[in-house]
Amino acid sequence: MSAVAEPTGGSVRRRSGAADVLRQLLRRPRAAFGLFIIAAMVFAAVFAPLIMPADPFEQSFDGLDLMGGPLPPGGDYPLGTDLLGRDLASRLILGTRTSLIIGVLANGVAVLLGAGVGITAGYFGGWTAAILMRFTDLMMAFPALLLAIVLAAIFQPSLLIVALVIAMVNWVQMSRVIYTETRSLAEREFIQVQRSIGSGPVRILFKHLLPHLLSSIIVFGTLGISTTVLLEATLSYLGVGVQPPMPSWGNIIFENQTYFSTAPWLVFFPGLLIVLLALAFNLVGDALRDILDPTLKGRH
Amino acid sequence: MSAPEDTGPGEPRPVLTVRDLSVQVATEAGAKTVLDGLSFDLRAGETLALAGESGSGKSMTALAIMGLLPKPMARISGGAIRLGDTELTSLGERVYRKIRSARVAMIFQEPMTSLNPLMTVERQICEVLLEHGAVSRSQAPKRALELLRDVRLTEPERRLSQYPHELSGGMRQRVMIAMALACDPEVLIADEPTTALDVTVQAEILDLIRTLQAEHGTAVLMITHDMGVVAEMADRVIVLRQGRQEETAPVRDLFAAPRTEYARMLLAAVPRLGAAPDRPEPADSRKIVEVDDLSVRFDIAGGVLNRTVARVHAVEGVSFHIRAGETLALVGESGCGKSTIGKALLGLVPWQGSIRIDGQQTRGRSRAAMRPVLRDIQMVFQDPGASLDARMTVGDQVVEPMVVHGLARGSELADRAEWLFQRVGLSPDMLRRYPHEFSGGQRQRICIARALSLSPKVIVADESVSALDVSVQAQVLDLMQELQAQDGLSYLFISHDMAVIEQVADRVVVMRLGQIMEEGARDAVLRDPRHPYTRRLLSAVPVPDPTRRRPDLPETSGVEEISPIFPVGQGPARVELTELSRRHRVARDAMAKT
Amino acid sequence: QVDENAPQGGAMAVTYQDDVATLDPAIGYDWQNWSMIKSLFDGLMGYEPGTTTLRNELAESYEVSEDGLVHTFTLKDGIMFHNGREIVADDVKYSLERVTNPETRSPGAGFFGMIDGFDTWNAGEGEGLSGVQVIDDKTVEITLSRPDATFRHVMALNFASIVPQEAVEEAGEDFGRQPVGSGAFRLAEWTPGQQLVFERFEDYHRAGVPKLDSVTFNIGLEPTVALLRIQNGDADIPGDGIPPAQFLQVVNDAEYEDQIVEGGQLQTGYITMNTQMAPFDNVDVRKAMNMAINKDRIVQMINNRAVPANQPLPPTMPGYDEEYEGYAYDPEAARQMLADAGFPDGFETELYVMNVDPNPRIAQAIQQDLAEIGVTAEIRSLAQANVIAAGGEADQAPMIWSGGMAWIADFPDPSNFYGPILGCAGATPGGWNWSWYCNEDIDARATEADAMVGDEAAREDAWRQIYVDIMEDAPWVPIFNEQRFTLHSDNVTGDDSLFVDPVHIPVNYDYIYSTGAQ
Amino acid sequence: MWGYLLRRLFESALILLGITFVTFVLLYLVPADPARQIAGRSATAETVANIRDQLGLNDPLVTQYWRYLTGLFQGDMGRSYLQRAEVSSLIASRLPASLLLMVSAIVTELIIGLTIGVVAALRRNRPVDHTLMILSFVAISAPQFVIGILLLYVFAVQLGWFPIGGYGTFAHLVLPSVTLGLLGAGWYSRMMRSSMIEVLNQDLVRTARAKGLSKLRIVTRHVMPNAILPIIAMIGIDIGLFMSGIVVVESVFGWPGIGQLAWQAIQRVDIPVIMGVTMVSATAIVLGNLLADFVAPLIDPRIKTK
Ligand SMILES: Nc1ncnc2c1ncn2[C@@H]1O[C@H](COP(=O)(O)OP(=O)(O)OP(=O)(O)O)[C@@H](O)[C@H]1O
Ligand SMILES: Nc1ncnc2c1ncn2[C@@H]1O[C@H](COP(=O)(O)OP(=O)(O)OP(=O)(O)O)[C@@H](O)[C@H]1O
Ligand SMILES: [Mg+2]
Ligand SMILES: [Mg+2]
Repeated sequence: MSAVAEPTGGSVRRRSGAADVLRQLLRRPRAAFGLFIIAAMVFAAVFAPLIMPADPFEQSFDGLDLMGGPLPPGGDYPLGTDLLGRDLASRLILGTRTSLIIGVLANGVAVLLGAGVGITAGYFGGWTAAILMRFTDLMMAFPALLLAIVLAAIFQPSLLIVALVIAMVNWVQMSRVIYTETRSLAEREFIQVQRSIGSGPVRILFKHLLPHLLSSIIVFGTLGISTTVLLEATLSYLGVGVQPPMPSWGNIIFENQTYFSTAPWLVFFPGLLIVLLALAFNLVGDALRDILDPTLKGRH
Repeated sequence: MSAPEDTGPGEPRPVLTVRDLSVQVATEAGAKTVLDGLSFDLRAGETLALAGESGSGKSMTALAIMGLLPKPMARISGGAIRLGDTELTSLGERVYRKIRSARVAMIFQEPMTSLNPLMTVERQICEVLLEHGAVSRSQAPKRALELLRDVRLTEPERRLSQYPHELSGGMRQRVMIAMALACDPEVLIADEPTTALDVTVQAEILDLIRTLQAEHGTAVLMITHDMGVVAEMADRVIVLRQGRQEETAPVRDLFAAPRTEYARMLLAAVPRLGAAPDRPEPADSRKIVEVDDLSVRFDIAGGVLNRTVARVHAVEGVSFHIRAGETLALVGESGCGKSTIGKALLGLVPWQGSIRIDGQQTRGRSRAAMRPVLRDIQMVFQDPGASLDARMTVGDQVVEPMVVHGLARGSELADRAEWLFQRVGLSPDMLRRYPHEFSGGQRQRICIARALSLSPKVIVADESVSALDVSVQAQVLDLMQELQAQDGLSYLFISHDMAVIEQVADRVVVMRLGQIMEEGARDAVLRDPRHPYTRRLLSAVPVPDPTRRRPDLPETSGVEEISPIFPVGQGPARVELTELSRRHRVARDAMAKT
Repeated sequence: QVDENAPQGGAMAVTYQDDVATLDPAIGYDWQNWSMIKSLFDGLMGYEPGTTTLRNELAESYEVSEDGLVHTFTLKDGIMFHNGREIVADDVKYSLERVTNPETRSPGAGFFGMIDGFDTWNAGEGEGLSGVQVIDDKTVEITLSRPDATFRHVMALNFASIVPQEAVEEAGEDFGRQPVGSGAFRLAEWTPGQQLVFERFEDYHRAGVPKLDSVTFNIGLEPTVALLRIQNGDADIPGDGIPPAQFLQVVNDAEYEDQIVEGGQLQTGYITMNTQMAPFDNVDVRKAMNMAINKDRIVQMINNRAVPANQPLPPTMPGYDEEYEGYAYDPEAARQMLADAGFPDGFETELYVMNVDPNPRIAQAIQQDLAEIGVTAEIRSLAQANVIAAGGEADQAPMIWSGGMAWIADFPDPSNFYGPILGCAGATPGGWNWSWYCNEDIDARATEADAMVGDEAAREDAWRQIYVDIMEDAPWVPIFNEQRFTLHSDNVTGDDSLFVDPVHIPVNYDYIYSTGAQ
Repeated sequence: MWGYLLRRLFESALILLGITFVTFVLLYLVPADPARQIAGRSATAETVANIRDQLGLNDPLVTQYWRYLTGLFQGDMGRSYLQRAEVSSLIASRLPASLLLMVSAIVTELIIGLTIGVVAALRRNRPVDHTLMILSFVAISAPQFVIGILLLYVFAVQLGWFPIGGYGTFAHLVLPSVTLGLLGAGWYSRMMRSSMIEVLNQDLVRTARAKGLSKLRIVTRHVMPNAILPIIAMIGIDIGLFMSGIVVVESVFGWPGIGQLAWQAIQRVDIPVIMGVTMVSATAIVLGNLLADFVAPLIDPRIKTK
C-alpha cells in the first residue's frame, strides 16, 4: 500500500561522526565565528610562549611612567602595561591558559558532575533522589568562599585546587535543573520502552536521557564560563589557586579593578576576552544543540 | 480550477466561501505546497466535514481560515477566503483579531494542552467575552456561567473557579466549546475535537455540538479522520488527500457510492462494528501468559513524613490467561487499568499476585532477573511518536533490544535491522532516518519491529492503533495479524475501540476501575453483552453509516464515575465473576440487575 | 604650628571603609579606632597635637622617684567623665586593673608588664594590680618592678585611658559600643555599618578644645567612592587616605594642590627572613637578600608614596641613625655573596604576603629582584590572618613581606620596634617576630637601654647602636618607610601636622577646625 | 500540599543543622589561631594560652560544637572575638539593609532579566535578539566592582541623580540594586528567553490567538506566566549567587549590610562572626528555596493537588 504519506523533508543525508558535525558547524556563520574564537584561544594557550610579544613577567623599567603609572595601549606595548610595567598583551595571552582550564575544564567538570547527580537523582527517584538532592540543597546553601578559604589555609595553593573548588561549587545549580528535567523525561514513553526491553540504567541514562538534556546543559555550561573565570580571580585573591605573578584573565581584572578609572585598559581587555569566550561557547553550543537535535534539521 | 459550487436557488447564502486556497510551507528542500486549490462554501446551520488521512492538509485549511498559520514557516500562496463580505486573506492582524472567536471560532484536538493551565475556567471564558466586548465586565461572569450551562457541564458554578487540570478530558473539551461559542460565531471550526477522548465521551461531545448547532444555527467545519464521526455529523463531506480535494459530496452519497478510488479505499478501511469476519476458534493450545489475582496499587504519599496516605487501586484482583497464537483484547474506559496490566506483565510497575510468562513465574524478580523473561514478552506503546527516542536513528532503535540482551553485534545488527524493517513493510534504506521523518503509521511499524527484534512469544499492544488514521490503522492491524499467522504470536491487545477489537480479538476482557466486568470469547461479549457497562461502551461507537443513527447512550446507572483512590487499608469491593457459559463470564453485580 | 586658639564650631565628615570594631580603649587596637578612642578617652599622659612630644593630659603634675621606680600622678581638678561624674584616683586604679585583668582579654595588657604586681594579676591571681596605689582622691602612685623609660609613653597609650567603673559594669562586654570616657568628644550616635557621630564634650578639661562641634564618620565607603564624595563636597577627609588607584590622578590635579598633605609615619615596611629556616639561617644569605632588592623601583611603583629604608626604625623616630648606610642595592655582589655562601645557583623559597593591593604587587617586584640573583620565590598571597598565623610558626614562612601588617609604632620610642618583632620574646609560636631572630646579647642590651631612665640622649644612642647591630645580623630587609598622603576638603583646616599626626592617625580630630567657624 | 510544605520546612531545618556542623568543622581546621588574633602583637604566650582557655578553644571539637549549638538554640550566636559585641546584635543591625538590598536586587534582576528575555524571545533570531543576548553575556561577565563604580560615576557624580553611596532613602537603593541585579539579569534573560520560546510553541498560545486576544494580552497573560514557572525554582539558587556579589556591592556603595561584616570577619578569622554570617546566608538560601516552593503553587494551581 502506498497510502503512507511520504515524510516531510525526505533527504537521506546523515550524520556521520565528529567530522560531519564540525562541517555543519562551519557552515553556520555564527557557529563558525564561535569556533574560530575558541580555536584562536586554544592556540594562544598552547603556543603562548611563541606568540607573546614580550616577557609577561618582566617588570621592565620603561613599562611605567615617571610617576610609576602604567602605560596605555600603543607604542611598544600593544595593549599597554600593568601596574608593574609588564606587557598586558603577553600577560593576557599567557593568562589564556589558566582561564581556559578554569572556564572550560573546571566548569566542564562541574557541568558533568551536576548533570550526573541531577540525572541520577531524577531517574532513580526514591531514596537516591532524596539523598542526592538534600546534599545538593546543603551544598547550595553552603558558602563557597568559606570552603575555598579553608582549602586555601590547609593546602598548598595551586591551579588544581582552584579547579577543584570551582568544580565542587558550581555543579549545584546544574544538578537542580537537570533533576527537574530528568524527572519529567523519565515519565516519557520512550524511557518506559527502554525499561520494557530490559535496558540497564547506564544505557538509559547516557544513551537516551542525556541527549535530551543537552540544551539545558549547554545553556548552563556557557553561563558558567564567565562566572567561573571570575570566581577563579576571587579565589586567587584569597590565596587559593594561581599565585602572582602567574596571570589569568580573572586575576588581571581583579588586581586592577580599582585602577579602572585611571587605567581602563587593564580591566577592559581581559573583560572583553571573558565575554568573547563565553559568547563563542554559546554560539557553538546553540548550533551544536540544533545540529544534534535531528528534529530541528533544516530550521535555523 | 474548480468552479464555484452550484448553490442552487433557495439555499441560504454561504457564510464562508473558500476559493482555490493554496498553502505553502517552507522546508529544507524548498517551499512545499501542502494545500492546493481547495474550494468550498459553508452555509449557516450546515456541517461540512473535512476528512482525509493524516497530513492531508486538514489542519492547514482550518488554520488558514483562522489566520493562524504558523509563521514564518507557512503562508497562503493563493486563493481567497471570504467570511460574509470580508476577504480574510488580506486582512491585517488587528482586524483579524476582531474576527476570531467573534465570527469564526475554533476548537482543537487536544483539550489537555489547549487550555491555559494557570487560569481558571471563568477567567478564560470571560477573557473572550471582554476582548470582543460581548458583555460588560460585571456581566461577564454571569454569561460565562450561562455558557457552561449551555455546554451541559455538570455543576457549572463550581467549574467556573476550577483550573483545567481539575477537569476530565471531556469537561475540558466542553469548556473549549463554551469558549468558542461565547461570542456566537457564524462559523465553528472543530479540528478533531474528539480524537483524544474516550468513545463514550466522544459520543457526548458530538451530541453536544449537534445540539448547539441546532440551537444557534452555526455553520460547522468538522475536521476528522474518523469516518464514523463523519457519518454521524456531516451534511456534506470533502475528502482531502495530499492537499488536494479528492471528492466532495453530500454525506449519504459518499457513503453510498464513493466516486473516487481513494474515498472508496478510505471507507473500506473503516472498521465497522458487527462487520468483522469470523475468527476461527484457536485450539486449546499452551497457556503463554497466566495471570492470577493480579493487583497493582500506586502509593500516594503525603503529610509531613511523606508517608503513604492513600493508594490508587489501578488493578485489583485480575486473573486471565493468553494461549499461544491467541489475541486477548482488553477494553475499558480511560484510567481503568489497561495499560497498567500490560506494564505489570513486563515488570514495569510493582505488583502483587502471580504472573507466569511461558511458565516462568515473574513475581519478585529484580530488573536484571526480568531480562530473560523480556525476551518472551514485549510491548508496543500507544503513542508511536513518544515511544521512539527523537535523537537516535530508527535503525539503532530497532535493534537496541538485541544489543541490550547481547544477542548480536556489528554487521549482524545491520542485517537484523534490515530484516526487521522488511518484515514490517518498511524499506531498509530508511534505517538511518530519525523518528520525526516518518509518518505515524510508519513509526508504529518501527515500534512493532523493535518489539519483534527479540522474537518474543507475546506482544502487549497498548492502544497500538488508536493514534493512527483509519487506512494506516488497517495496515497495521493487517501486519499484526500476519505476524501472528506466521509466528504464532500471542497478543494482549489493549484498546478502547470496540470496532477494532472485534476485528482482531479471539477473546475480550472488559475492564472497569481495575477489575474485570465481563470476559469471554469475542462474539459472546460483543454480540451478546451482559454487563451494562459493556453495552454502554458498544453503543457509544460511532456508526460509519449516515443512514443509520447511532442509538442514544443508555442510562448511566451503575457506571457512574468512581475514583480508584482509596485510603490505606481500604479498597474497592471485589467483583465476583459468574460463569454464563464455558467461554463467557460476567460480574455478578450486573447479573443481579438484569 | 598648631593654632590652639582656632575658632570653635562647625562639623566635618570623615569616611572609612571598615566598620569600627570597638571603641573600648582596653580592646581597640587597629589604626582606625585608635584615633577615635584618643578623641573619646584621655589618659594621664598625652601628646602635643601634631607631634610626638609627651604632655600631661588628665594629670596635673607628675613626679618620679630617684630610682625611677615610683611614679606619682596628681589629677587635674574638676575633670569629668562624659556621664558627668568627676574623675578620681580610684578610676585610675580601676582602669589600669581592668586592662591588665586577664578576663578583659586586652591585647594591650602586655604593655603594662613593668608595673609591680603585673605578673601575678595578669596570670589571674591576687587582688588587683599591687603596683597601683591610690593615695587620695587626686593622687595615685604607680610602682614599677624595674625602671622603664617607656613608662610615660605607655601611660599615654589608649590602653591606659581612664574609664568610669560604673559605666563599664553597666555595659559589660558592650562597653565598646557605649563608650564613656573623658575625651574631647563624646559618642552621640552609632549606627553600625553606617555612621558614628562624635559631639563636642562641653566639660572637656582643656578650654577651647575640641574645635569642631561634631565629627561624623561615614562608614563602609570604598576609598574610591570616598574620594568621589570628597570631590562632590559630601565628605571632608578620606580616613583611609588617598586610594593607591587614584593617587596619581589626585596628586596631578591642580585643584587639590592646597589640600593634599604629606607627612612621615612611624612605620617601616620590611621583609622578614626566618633565621631558623634554611637557607636563611645563614647570615650571608640574608645579607645577599638585602643587597638584591631594588627599593627605589618599589618606591616608584607605589607612586613614590614612601622613602626607601635601610634600618628598622623610621626616620622620624628617635634613635634613627642618619649615618647608617645599610646594604646598597648591588645584585652582582649579592649573587657573589650567595655563591660564596654555597648557593651559586640560588635556591627556591616562598614569599608570604597579605592579599590587599599594593602588597601582592610589591611582592612581585621583590620576586623579580630575587630572580635576578637566582632565587626563585613563590608568592603566597593570603588573607591577613593566615599570613600572621604562618609567621607565628617556626617552620612555615621563610619570607614575609610585612606590608599591610607592617609595624606602626604604638608610641614614639625606639624600644617599640624591638621587643615583639625583633626580640627573643617575640620569637615564640604565635609571636610577631616572624624572622625568629633571637640574639641574647642584644636582648640584654635592649633591657639595659629601657632601664636608662633620665638620660634621654644616652638612651637614644644605645638604641641606635642596637638597631645598627641588628642590621649586621640582617634578619630583615627594610624596604621603605611609608609616607602618609591625605586630603582634606577646604571646609576644614588646621596645621598640616594635624592631618598627618603621628599618634592620631589619620587626623587629630580634636584640633582641626572648620573654615566656616569664627 | 500543606503537608508537603511542612515537610520541606522540616528538611530545611535539617539542612541548616548540617550546615552548622560542616561550617564548624571547617573553621576548626583553619590553622589561624583566634586566640593569637585577640591577644595582639605584644601578648605573651601565657596570655594567649589564657585566652584559649577562656574561650574554650582547648576543648574537643564535639564539646565546642555542642556548646555552640545549644547557644544557637537559645538565640545566642556567641560574641565576636575582635569586636566583643554579640554576633546576633551585629547581624541584627546589618541584616535589614542586606535583606532590603537583596530583595530589591531580585526585583531588579527579574524586571530587567525577564523583560530582556521576553523581548528577545518575541524577536527571536533578529538583530535585537542577538544584541540583547550579547548584552546579557556582558552583564554576566562584568566585574561588579567596575559596574558599581561606573554607575556611581555616571549617575551619581556626573548626573547627580543619586547619592554617592550610603543608605537610607529609595534613591540610595537604586544603584546598588542595579549593580547586584545585573548578573542575575543576565542569567534570567537567557532562561526566560528559552522558556518563552518553548511556551510560544505550545497549543495554549494557538488557542489564545484563536480567541482573538491582543498580542499584548497573549504575551502577558498566557505566555509569560507559563514561562515564568520554571524560573521560579531558580530564585532560591539565585540568592546563593548573590552572597558573593553582596560583599562587593555593599563595599562599593557603603551599604551597611552583612557583606562588609562577613568580609572583615573572614580577613581576620573572627570565627563566631563567620559562623553567624554563614548561618544567615544559608538560612536566606534555604528560605529562598522554600519561598520558591510556596510561590510556585500560587502561580501554578497544578502543584496544589500533588
Ligand atoms: N510547521 C510546519 N512546517 C512544515 N511543514 C508542516 C508544518 N505543519 C504542517 N506541515 C505539513 O503540512 C502538511 C499538512 O499538515 P496538516 O497539519 O494540515 O495535516 P492534517 O491533515 O491536519 O493531519 P492530521 O490528521 O495529522 O492532523 C503535512 O504534510 C505536514 O507535514
Ligand atoms: N505511576 C502511577 N502512579 C499513580 N497512579 C498511576 C500511575 N500509573 C497509572 N496510575 C493510575 O492508575 C489508573 C490506571 O491507569 P492506566 O494507565 O492503566 O489506565 P488505562 O486503562 O490504560 O487508561 P487509558 O485508556 O487512558 O490509557 C489510573 O487511575 C491512573 O491514574
Ligand atoms: Mg491536523
Ligand atoms: Mg493506557
